Amino acid sequence: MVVLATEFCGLHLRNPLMNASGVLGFAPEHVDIMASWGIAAIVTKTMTLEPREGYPPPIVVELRNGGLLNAVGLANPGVDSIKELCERARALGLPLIVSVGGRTAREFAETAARAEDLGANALELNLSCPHAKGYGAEIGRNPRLVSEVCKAVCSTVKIPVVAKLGISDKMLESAGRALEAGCRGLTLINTVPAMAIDVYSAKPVLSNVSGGLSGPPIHPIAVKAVYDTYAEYGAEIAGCGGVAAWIDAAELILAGARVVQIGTALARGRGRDVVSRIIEGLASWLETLGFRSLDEVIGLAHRR
Amino acid sequence: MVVLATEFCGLHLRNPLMNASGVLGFAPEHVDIMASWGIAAIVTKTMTLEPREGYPPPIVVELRNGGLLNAVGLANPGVDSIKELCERARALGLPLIVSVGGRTAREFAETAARAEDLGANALELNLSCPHAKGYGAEIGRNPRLVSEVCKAVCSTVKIPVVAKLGISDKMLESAGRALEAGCRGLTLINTVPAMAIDVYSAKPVLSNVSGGLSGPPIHPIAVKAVYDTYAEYGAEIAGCGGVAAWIDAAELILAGARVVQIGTALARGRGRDVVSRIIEGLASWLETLGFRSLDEVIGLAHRR
Amino acid sequence: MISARVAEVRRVSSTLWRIDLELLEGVDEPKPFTFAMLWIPRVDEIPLSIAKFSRGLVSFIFRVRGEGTKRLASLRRGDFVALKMPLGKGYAPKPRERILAVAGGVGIAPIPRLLDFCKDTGCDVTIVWGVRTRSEYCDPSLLGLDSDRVEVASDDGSIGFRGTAIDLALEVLRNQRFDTAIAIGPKPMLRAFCEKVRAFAISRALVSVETTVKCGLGICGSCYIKQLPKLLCVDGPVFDCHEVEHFLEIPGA
Amino acid sequence: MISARVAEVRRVSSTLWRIDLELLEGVDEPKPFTFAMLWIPRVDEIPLSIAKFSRGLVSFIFRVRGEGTKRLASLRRGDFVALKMPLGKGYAPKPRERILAVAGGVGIAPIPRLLDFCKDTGCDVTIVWGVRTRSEYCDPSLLGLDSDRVEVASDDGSIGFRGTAIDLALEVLRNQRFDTAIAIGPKPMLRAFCEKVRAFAISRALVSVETTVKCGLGICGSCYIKQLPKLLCVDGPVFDCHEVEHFLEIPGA
Ligand SMILES: Cc1cc2nc3c(=O)[nH]c(=O)nc-3n(C[C@H](O)[C@H](O)[C@H](O)COP(=O)(O)OP(=O)(O)OC[C@H]3O[C@@H](n4cnc5c(N)ncnc54)[C@H](O)[C@@H]3O)c2cc1C
Ligand SMILES: Cc1cc2nc3c(=O)[nH]c(=O)nc-3n(C[C@H](O)[C@H](O)[C@H](O)COP(=O)(O)OP(=O)(O)OC[C@H]3O[C@@H](n4cnc5c(N)ncnc54)[C@H](O)[C@@H]3O)c2cc1C
Ligand SMILES: Cc1cc2nc3c(=O)[nH]c(=O)nc-3n(C[C@H](O)[C@H](O)[C@H](O)COP(=O)(O)O)c2cc1C
Ligand SMILES: Cc1cc2nc3c(=O)[nH]c(=O)nc-3n(C[C@H](O)[C@H](O)[C@H](O)COP(=O)(O)O)c2cc1C
Ligand code: FES
Ligand code: FES
Repeated sequence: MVVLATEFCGLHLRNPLMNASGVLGFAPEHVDIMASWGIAAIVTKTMTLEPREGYPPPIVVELRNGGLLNAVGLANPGVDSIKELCERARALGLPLIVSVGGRTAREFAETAARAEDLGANALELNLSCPHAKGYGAEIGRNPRLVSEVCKAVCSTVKIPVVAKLGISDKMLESAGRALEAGCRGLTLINTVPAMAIDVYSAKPVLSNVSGGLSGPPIHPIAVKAVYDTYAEYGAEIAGCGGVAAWIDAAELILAGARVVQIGTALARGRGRDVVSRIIEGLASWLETLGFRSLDEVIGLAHRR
Repeated sequence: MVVLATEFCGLHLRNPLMNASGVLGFAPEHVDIMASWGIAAIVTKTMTLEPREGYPPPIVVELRNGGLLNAVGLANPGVDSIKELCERARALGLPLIVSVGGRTAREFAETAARAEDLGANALELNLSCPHAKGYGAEIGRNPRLVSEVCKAVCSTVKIPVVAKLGISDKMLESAGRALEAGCRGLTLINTVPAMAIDVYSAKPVLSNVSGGLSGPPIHPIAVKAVYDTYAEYGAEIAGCGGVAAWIDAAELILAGARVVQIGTALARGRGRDVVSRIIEGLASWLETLGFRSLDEVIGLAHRR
Repeated sequence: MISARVAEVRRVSSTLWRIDLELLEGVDEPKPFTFAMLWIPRVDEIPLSIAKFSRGLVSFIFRVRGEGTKRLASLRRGDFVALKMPLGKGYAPKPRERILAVAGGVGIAPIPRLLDFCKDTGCDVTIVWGVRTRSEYCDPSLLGLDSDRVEVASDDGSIGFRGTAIDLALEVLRNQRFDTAIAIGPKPMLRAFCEKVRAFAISRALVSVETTVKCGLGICGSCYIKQLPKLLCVDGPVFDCHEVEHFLEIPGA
Repeated sequence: MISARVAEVRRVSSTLWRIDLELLEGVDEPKPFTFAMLWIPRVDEIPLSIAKFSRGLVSFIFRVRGEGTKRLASLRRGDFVALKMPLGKGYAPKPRERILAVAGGVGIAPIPRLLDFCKDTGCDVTIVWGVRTRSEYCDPSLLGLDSDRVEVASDDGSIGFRGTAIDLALEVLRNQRFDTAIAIGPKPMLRAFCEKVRAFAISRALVSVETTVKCGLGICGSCYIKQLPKLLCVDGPVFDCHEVEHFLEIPGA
């Protein structure tokens, strides 16, 4: 039998799959639903210090190209709500990674400290949300700010910290700064800035006009981001972007991902199916190739 | 009847469709094939001063997500070869836009001058090829270099010059610089950096390891690029990226595109079909909405 | 999203409106009690039960509550909207199933589709519709409902039975046997329904509930049901009474 | 690309190799004379005619020319490759069509698939295969070809008819009637074929040609045919003799 259990930034995981932040993840009921999917760890919706309303609908639309476009606006009940989530996850024996958002290094650090106090097992810093002004992408594509935020957080908390970045001209440099600043790993990538217009009403569809593209369309973009970053730093990477089947996960793992996050593919109630098929697929893939554990193939595409 | 004829940077076009650079476009035989598709103007493969071999195969692969991944490496027979292309296009009554590539402002200007001499009707400066080192994206994401190249070219030739940009943190700024420097319009967008790994051999598929993603996956990214750029500059834009059906073209036009380029969708011999369906689709769409010409809907999504 | 063109918007009672949309693309046949997210361009996107459906035409029945439904009522023939549909599991009765459907106010919305479905598949529906007063009522045919199948109650007795929809439903339950009873309407009504229906020998007591539906795609999490590992937009909006016990206790409509 | 695993690589004559691949995914049934782009990871991607095809198994017959084919010959059972296939229009004879197929050297590659196709659809094929000398020849069964259907010629007469494939083909043409004659082999052979076949009453004279195939997807333009508005990878590799008149004049193999 093939071993799919792995470790990511000090967390012991029974398989390499977790949800991507923003799929449910802010209510205890969500934790129950997500646990039933069979993922090895739960990532919360990005939490800010104070609750945020987010944008009015439409916030998510399906596109003709098989992708999803979203601008949720970081709606979340505030970091204090993670208390209940942590309790529920602990009861289920699942590590809980709290995604943390903020506008300044200070806000990040404060929120992170709160999350640690309330029981988070690890933190993922959302430095890459492409549509919530001031949160996210403005930080991620500025290596200096990335460094600042990561330093502030990593010097405040003891639990492992992962920096989540999106694609940008400075992605590689930002990744380096995050690691230097003390982050244990990276999550790559977030959604890609995009937009949809309804051709009959001639209006942008999202209430926020533009948003972030996710799902299969961005998978090859994520593969490159993971590959390039692994080549440069050999870091622990959570690969994310367009994973819907085992082969998508396998590609990210070969590129250098140690674990894989799934977002869009979990929509419409397909979570359990998608996760179990990916796990089965990865196991039989490793068997076909003659490997005994997932760890043996992480970053294998870099070998000459 | 609905009027689909339009003007782009001074070129009179019988419909708003052209091929995207890199689909055929370097041999007179290609001009014949492309003319038979029904497009209104022909864009050549990016031409450099000297011929270039390009990368060895695999240079183009189809992806599971419906997109195409390519790293052709700007293979081209050199700018002098456009003489024959111009003659063939002229005989067919089709404007020929020569895509120009280079590493320095001087190389661009020299190649551009040659192209003008040999009969090009307009030029498209490829400032955005994501995989040919030194050519393309390194320039496009550096507004200062964009300015330099565009000034050098625009002060050398009299025919209209269009700057082709890809997505980058600096896309908007680069677009502004190109227009300031004298470019009559913009082509948005080029392919998006991406990669594919074969999960059985555990090797990158393209000989160049990574390449550019095109086709339906990037369409919503192109829509945003066109929308943002049109909002900022109201420029003449050739929208490009993932257009496969009339509705894709319509979205780009509503976002602000005056003409639409088609790349990936023309592959596998589907050119004639794809082009005629898009033309029919656009005409009946305008009728449904009660417009009489395409010009009336350019950028309509910006209206409150 | 599926594009659609407004064919007609019509006020059918003091509180109810009906909008008919011509679909510009094909969609899957919606089961009863499934719903749509209806996008009114640059205004809002709101969940509405699918009231009628036939080749290329879909209708909704709604009450004007806030900005979204107000703007919906002011759309004109030829205006464009777009839909995500059908959403949710809904509730598809089995052939020969005997169903009591109890609707309060605008809760009548999904009932025409239920009746049409049962006509096609051979289940049997008795409908109880409660309104507060006569003006809120309209001839069921205006809703696309076969009128002789509807028993009406009004709180003030200005039309039909005097009393709530639940009062009338209990009357009906005393006299007739059903396999399933399903209720849709304001929360207090659903609470009363779940409580009182227990006294009867019915296989399934169901309610169609409302939560905040922000995406309709099972991803944003806004539509979760208190203390239940289910999402309304994926698994609902119809649940067993016992599943939504905690949810129905939350105050509000 | 379709992933595939090497089942067997075998040298079948002094110049010819055969490789059998087990496909890991389903593909469309290839018509005769269609081809594949075969990717040898991190080495090359090369066009090869589809020689045999049956549920889950595809075979190629090739000559070692340069680095790509050399590495292909050195693959081992269990190695992974990937394919774009089937590519091109190929040539699918009609039922009852009487075909003369003339192959020079490795031009024999697509012939087993042609024969299999005709067995299924009821066309009739006569095969002429020319080799330079006996060592280049192999028993057609090693190629998956029914041996009694193959007439062999060798330049030096060391096996079969003494003379070129064209010489033998002309002999056959004098004695038998055909609807179609198709040739595949080096350019000089194809030139001779197109020239000489004109003397016979044949509806169609076809040749399968080679160009540089860089993408196989009809987008890069490398495979265009001189003075013909067609692409080999989309419309070919089989063309009417008169279509490739200018192409065949270009010097080279
Ligand atoms: C699955 C489902 C099906 C529905 N089907 C129908 C239908 O067929 N016909 C119909 O008229 N309505 C239906 N609704 C309710 C409908 O979605 C709301 O009336 C509508 O969203 C209100 O939008 P608005 O912009 O007009 O009002 P808003 O400005 O959003 O709200 C106006 C007032 O109504 C209250 N309100 C809004 N939505 C709800 C809700 N879901 N539950 C309780 N109170 C609410 C608000 O709190 C506020 O007080 C359904 C809801 C769901 C979840
Ligand atoms: C549609 C098509 C079907 C083909 N089918 C087969 C087949 O079934 N079996 C087979 O053995 N070969 C076939 N070929 C030719 C085959 O593709 C080449 O032999 C192969 O690409 C050589 O690769 P290489 O790396 O070994 O040689 P390279 O290093 O690429 O070349 C070695 C030598 O061969 C010459 N050469 C390479 N390719 C060609 C060509 N296409 N035409 C003329 N000269 C060439 C080169 O110029 C060089 O001199 C086919 C080609 C095409 C276009
Ligand atoms: C509806 C939605 C909401 C999201 N919210 C967040 C979020 O709050 N924080 C975050 O870091 N990423 C968020 N993302 C991005 C995802 O975590 C993920 O990076 C992205 O969707 C790519 O993965 P996928 O293609 O598997 O969906 C969200 C994505 C979607 C689709
Ligand atoms: C095989 C291929 C080759 C390309 N070559 C060029 C090129 O030479 N110059 C250029 O500016 N763009 C080139 N492109 C990019 C296209 O012109 C276009 O910007 C991109 O493919 C997006 O459009 P599409 O999605 O319609 O293909 C190439 C694209 C492909 C797929
Ligand atoms: S409304 Fe978003 S998950 Fe149900
Ligand atoms: S090989 Fe690229 S177009 Fe035919």
